[in-house]
Amino acid sequence: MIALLKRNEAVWLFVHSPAAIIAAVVAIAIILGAAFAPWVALVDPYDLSSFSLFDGLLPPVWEDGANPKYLLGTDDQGRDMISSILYGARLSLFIGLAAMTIATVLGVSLGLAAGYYGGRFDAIVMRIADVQLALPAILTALLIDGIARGLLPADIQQELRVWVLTLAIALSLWVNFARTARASTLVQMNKDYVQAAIMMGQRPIRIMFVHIFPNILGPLLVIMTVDLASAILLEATLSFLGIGLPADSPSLGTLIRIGMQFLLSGEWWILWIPTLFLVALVVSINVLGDFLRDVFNPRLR
Amino acid sequence: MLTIKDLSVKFPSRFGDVTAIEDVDLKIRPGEIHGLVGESGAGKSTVGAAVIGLISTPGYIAKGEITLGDTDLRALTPEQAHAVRGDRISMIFQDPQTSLNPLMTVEDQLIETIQTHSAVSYAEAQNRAVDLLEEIGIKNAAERIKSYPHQFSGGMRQRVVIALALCTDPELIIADEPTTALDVAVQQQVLDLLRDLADRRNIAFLLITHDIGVIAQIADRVTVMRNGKTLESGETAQVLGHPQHPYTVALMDAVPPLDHKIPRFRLPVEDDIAVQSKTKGADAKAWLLAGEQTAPTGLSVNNLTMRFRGTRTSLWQKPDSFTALDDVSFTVRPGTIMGLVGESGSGKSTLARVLTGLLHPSAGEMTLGDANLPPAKQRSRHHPSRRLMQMVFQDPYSSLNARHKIGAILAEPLWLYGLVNDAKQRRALAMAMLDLVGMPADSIDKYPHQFSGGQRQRIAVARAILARPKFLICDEPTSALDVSIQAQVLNLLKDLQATFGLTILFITHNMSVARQMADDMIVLRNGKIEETGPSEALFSKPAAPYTRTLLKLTPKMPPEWRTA
Amino acid sequence: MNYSLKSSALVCMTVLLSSTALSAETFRWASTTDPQTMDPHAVNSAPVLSFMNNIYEGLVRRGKDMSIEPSLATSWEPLEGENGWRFTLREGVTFQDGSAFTSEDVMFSYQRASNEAADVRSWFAPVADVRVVDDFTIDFVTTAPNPLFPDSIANFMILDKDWAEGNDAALPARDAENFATMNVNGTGPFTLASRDPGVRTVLTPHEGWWGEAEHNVTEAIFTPIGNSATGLAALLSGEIDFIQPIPLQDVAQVEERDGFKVLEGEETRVIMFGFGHEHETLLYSNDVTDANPFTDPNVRLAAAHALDIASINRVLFRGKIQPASQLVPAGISGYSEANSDRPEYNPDRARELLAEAGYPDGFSFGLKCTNDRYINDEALCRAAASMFAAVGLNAELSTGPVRDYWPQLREDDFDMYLLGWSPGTFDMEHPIRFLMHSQDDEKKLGSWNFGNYSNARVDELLPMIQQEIDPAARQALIDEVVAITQEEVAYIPLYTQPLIWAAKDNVDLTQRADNFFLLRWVTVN
Amino acid sequence: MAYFILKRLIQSVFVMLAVAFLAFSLFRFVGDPITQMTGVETSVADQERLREELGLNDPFITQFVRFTGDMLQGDFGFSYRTRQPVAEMIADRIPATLELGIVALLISLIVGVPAGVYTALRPRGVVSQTILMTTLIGVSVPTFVIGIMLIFLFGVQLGWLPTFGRGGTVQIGGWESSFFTVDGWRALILPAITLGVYQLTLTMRLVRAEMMEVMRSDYIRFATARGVPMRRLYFKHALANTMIPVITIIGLQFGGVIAFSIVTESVFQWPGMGLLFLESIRFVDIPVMGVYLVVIAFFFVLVNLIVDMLYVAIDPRLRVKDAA
Repeated sequence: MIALLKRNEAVWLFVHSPAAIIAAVVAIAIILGAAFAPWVALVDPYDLSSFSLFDGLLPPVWEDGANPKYLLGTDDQGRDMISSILYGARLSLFIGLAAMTIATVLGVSLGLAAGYYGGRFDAIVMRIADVQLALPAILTALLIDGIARGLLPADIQQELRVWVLTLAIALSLWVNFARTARASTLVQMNKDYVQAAIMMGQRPIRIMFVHIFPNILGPLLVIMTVDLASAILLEATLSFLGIGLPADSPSLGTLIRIGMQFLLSGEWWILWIPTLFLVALVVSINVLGDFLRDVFNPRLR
Repeated sequence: MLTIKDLSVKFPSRFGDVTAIEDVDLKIRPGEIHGLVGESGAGKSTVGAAVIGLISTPGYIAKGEITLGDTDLRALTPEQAHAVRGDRISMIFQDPQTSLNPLMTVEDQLIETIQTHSAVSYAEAQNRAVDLLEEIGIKNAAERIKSYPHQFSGGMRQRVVIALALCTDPELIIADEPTTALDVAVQQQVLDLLRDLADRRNIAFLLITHDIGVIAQIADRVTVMRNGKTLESGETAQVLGHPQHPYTVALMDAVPPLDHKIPRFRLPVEDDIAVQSKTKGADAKAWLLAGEQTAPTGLSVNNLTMRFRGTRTSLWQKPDSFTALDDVSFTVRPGTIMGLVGESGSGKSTLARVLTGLLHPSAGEMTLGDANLPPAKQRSRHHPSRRLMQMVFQDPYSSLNARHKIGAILAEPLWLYGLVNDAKQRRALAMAMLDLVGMPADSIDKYPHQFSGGQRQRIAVARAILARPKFLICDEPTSALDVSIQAQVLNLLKDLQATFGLTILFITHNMSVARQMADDMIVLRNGKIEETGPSEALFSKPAAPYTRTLLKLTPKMPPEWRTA
Repeated sequence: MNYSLKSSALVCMTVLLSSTALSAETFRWASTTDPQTMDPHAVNSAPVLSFMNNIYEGLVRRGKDMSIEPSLATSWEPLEGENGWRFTLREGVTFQDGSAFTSEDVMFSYQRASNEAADVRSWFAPVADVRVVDDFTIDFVTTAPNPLFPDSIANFMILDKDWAEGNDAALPARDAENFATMNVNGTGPFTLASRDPGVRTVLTPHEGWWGEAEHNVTEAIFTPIGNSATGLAALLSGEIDFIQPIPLQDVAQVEERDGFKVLEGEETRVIMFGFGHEHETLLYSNDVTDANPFTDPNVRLAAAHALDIASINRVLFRGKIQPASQLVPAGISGYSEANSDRPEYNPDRARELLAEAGYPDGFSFGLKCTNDRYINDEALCRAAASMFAAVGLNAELSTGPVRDYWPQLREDDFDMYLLGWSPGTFDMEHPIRFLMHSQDDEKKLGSWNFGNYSNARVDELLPMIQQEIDPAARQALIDEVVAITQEEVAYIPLYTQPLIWAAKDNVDLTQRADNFFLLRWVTVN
Repeated sequence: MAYFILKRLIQSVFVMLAVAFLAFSLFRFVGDPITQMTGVETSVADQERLREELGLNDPFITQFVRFTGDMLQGDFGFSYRTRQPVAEMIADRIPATLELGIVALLISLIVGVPAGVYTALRPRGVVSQTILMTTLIGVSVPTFVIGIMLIFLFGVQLGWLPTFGRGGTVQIGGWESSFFTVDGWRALILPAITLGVYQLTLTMRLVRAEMMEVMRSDYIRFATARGVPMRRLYFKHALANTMIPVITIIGLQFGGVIAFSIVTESVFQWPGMGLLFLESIRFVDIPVMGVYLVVIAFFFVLVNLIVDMLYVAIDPRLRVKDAA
């Protein structure tokens, strides 16, 4: 009975939280759309021959002068807004997920090890974390961007642009994971099951990843969702500052940056539709994060 | 004065309302200490919360009456109820460490409470606060009152808590496990204080506790609860001395006596693990016995010292060091149980951690059987002692990895020590072992949180035994358990020790438990051995003054109550 | 196709002064960049030179229509018997600190501006010697006949010798600031009242200015606003009176609102694509790795035919650009009327040409572009890439900020690239010297000819053009260069970039084709 | 106590040096300053000479040692772009950024803390849910979009507030402040809100979570059982305990606020360090970029030192060590 209760706790909570359901539906719709963009989208923004400047600046269907082929209109290049957004979300989600994954792996490994070994290793990791914290996200991204420019040969820079940006975002997020993982590990270190494992002579790697890690997963999952949202926003901000992605591989952030030029010009859809989309995506991820937080910390309900 | 009639409290949940307490009746007279006793989950704390109106959300009183004097407590508005709190009813919580606001001085907290309930000037409130602290036995109160809670020791802090509960001169104080977190010596002082307050000030106490010894010592009347219902109520001597309800009888049977040793606890039939089928358990037993047919292994410790370096607080001053173990030497005879008793901070747990290699001693030697037992830093992960010495921890909630299935937990020693290399065999053996410790075989695919504390402790014991150890360290294995569960686990340990010829170091703060388990005894205080020797001799003729004090302070029941 | 010259295209857009009663007015304006320094010799960049023209003056200056007119020199004539020019200086001119202007100041300023520490020294490369004749006469001797020399020094500004030397600013600041970085003493119509770099610069009229004030500004406050949306908001909310430039997609919005007007003109900057003429192979191709198709003029012509300037104009530039046939816009001196046709948009012809050249399926190549240098540069390149793709020219587009761009071009790291060129001397000779002559480090020729387009005849023609005094003969020489480079498609000139300024209705000002904004032509009504 | 502070100081110095090293080594790759420093017509030879003069051809280590050494002697070098001393340029801009950051932080505290308390005490109320949802949307909209929207709403359409810059400022002993003029305050409102929105949400959610945690603690239950008035219970007992973790996070975030002001400053043309930094990136003004990073790190370190001391002020447990 208790088992059943516990196991279905998350499901039950989910079914009874309209916000979480709506958020999940929105997030899944966007993720699916993004994942299947090549099959769903009308044009491929990467294929320059699939669209034409002739179709540029067409408004959404409900406005005068629209072409019904383009439901949400086209941008200044003649690209279908829906297609751009789907591909943009694809790229944004990719960067967000990849950055979050890198940050998680890096941060959790360092945090776990710092909490487990303590002492000097812990001190070194925490000082590195301090240095990272002293270099806020935007600056980290600028630095990584700069170093990539300097070190990589120009011909592969363009291709690696996405990865450089991903790495930059990941580096500005890992501290969060490291600090949380460390704090949680320190709590777990005092638990007898860890002491028992140490006493039995198990390998430290096994203790860290097989024993401790599953027990600190809860708070980490919450951070992962929150950081996925901030990674997507950070990418948008960096693109706004002109250190994000180039216009020919448009993420949602790049689309918004381009759209900013049309803020006053009357072609409102070029700015506001991607913005709305980004906000919907980030809000739903954040709502899901909130939901997870509630699941893992029932006392806050 | 306080009358509870037909009280039911329910907690709504998605499966409908869960009844926490049902049809509870209770009466307390002024100056009476009324014990409310029961094991965890009995609903005793909910009764206290209902009286003071602090049932945690979303619980609610479904029916019943609560009257204090002429006041119907249920009829009060929230504001009126809040005014009654502190003024007429007050409360003492279990843990003095957490029940005081760490950021406010004791004075501030006292004065704020006094001024809330009576229109007195600040200076007057201050005087009253100082007087009160002196009354409850805090010396130099005028000065100490300026301190923050963390500047008091545990016992003193609980006195401050009592002072806070007392400062508005309430008619009724609800004391929820007021001594559970305290050492015996302090417990005794606090109990004396409560008795004194009841007698002198004519304050009624609702004393909620799981400790029958405490009830026996100071309660005038007692009510026994189980599963949200009151089973029995009456004069303490009547209820405990001549229990009528079978549950009360069983409960009394499970209380370990201090004055003599009993071979086994008598348990109600359905609870006794000895009755379980041992068909599969026999496999496990056979496998364990088939292990090493060597003689039991003893342990000796010579001049063991453990010093902790304090945290550095000044550039020029060397940090103070703290000596947790001071030149400790003793020998555990092969195949016997050595009892190790002491209050908190005596160094018992440090000793266990040094022996198991979790802490590196500052000095001293250890020998397991014939071989030297290397200290932590020199003990490799593959040292034989890793397997030969196993440990059962105090808290069954933290000693099992919550994210691992029971099967994985039990299989771990088997593959780690290379005892069984086939995964299927490991699983079969784990199931057999579960049977041996009295657990159903389907437990193997469950997670620890699906079991009660007692069941988990059995799993923890099973894990330790599966390593085929020769030496077992039990660090307060029952202190987190209810008394009836404690009896089961102690029985189990005794059985296993007898069957497998284990040598056990049994660490406890409870003299009665120690008496039931130990062949030999060590009394530890501030890291030093006060007294050591055969158990019976030590309990009957304690040589050290400290041992005598401990024995004196341990709450005990009049011998004539014993039904056994 | 032949584009007729718009009457207002290059000739300034002047809004006539409506009143002569000039009342006291504070004038606030904004632009995207702050002048880096107040030293007119330290940095050769448009924001600095434009701004400093309000404070300092040269021997000659440009009028509203870009024509050269007397300033500190009242007249100039070629030297007799040797190459060079004699300038007769204006008498009675005083600097803003009250000291008098003489030929010594010109001599000093020449030495200062031609020093190694000065960024403007290239202006004086043709100068062999400078001689003070008397207090108000000075000779500039050039190494060769140089008919355009007076035009080329319109931005050469004169400092007061005593002031500069007295304040340890005898040379322009190089790696550290000096007095002239933050302080001024010119002869111009305005002087510096206060300066907070990057934030606010306040100018007030120079009471002792020799000229007659055409403005009614009593205080002018300049604020750099980098973000164009913010700048526009500042104008529309009335916090500034004038902004230069505004994004062209916002023109309609500003025009629609009461109380605001847009000033549109054409800049002299021509936007073009260049090629890696001397690369043996393409650097960024997936399919053609053993050759460089762009060495074939027909392939370059195919690229030119692939571009639909009319669509680019309509969608990206809202009809505000003028298609370009050559590297200077019509109206600039030396513009080749005889060669004013540009390759028309003809994708079929482009495919044919490619097939003839041996690339029936086209090929891929790398296209480099800036994204923060020219108006809509990134969008232009994306559109162009899309148009190229339609004929089989698959451009791997790479865009970046200008700070990385020039080094990449200098390292020959491109197959095709975007470039904008504004002739500093307002003469066709300028782009021939910098963009069409073969690279020649010693003679400092072809220094921005990144793809090293090289034609012996063009190289031969350049010195002839530089030295030819007769306008008709000179034009004939230039026409020949333009014809050759059009024939060989050395570059694909695209269009002339528009100049779009916006102001409140009550402000009258002059938009000069070099994008310089001069306070002395501002009236606030 | 003194030892604790000293230890933190040593750690801080380490952090600063590390940041300086990173700043310096990485910014070398941002681009070539020379092409930005010189005009179109400057010859390659002249550019090369300038490069040599600036020491850009020296080995990396030489350059770093010179950079750090000069900085330790208080010599922060000269800007490549304006030729002004970097120390002076940055110092001139610090007040603008700090005032913006502080006001943003204050907004986030003044609104965020009460909102957090409210939503913690009435977790199921309609108002609480609305606040939570609104702020969630608030953090999901990119800062630059919020900024531009505010400008066009309040600056252009309504015309209530200025759209850019700092408005009227007053010089007070070398510190240029907008706090003393109405104009200055008007100019501060929009950028501070833009910068504060994210912080506000963070603060609110943190206060809420901590407050709910604290409200469940024994000492709050005990205080309730003693009948301590509710208002006092919430604000004296619960809030004070809530603030301890909240202060840490705010301290850690303040550095982020200062850095994130880059975006806000660029949108509002706010003449702070961030704007200077952006301009410097565009011109590859390496000395300014390097010093900016070090200054940011300095603020981070400083704020965290202050947080440590605040801890000691708030929490008596850290003040003396005479517990039994």
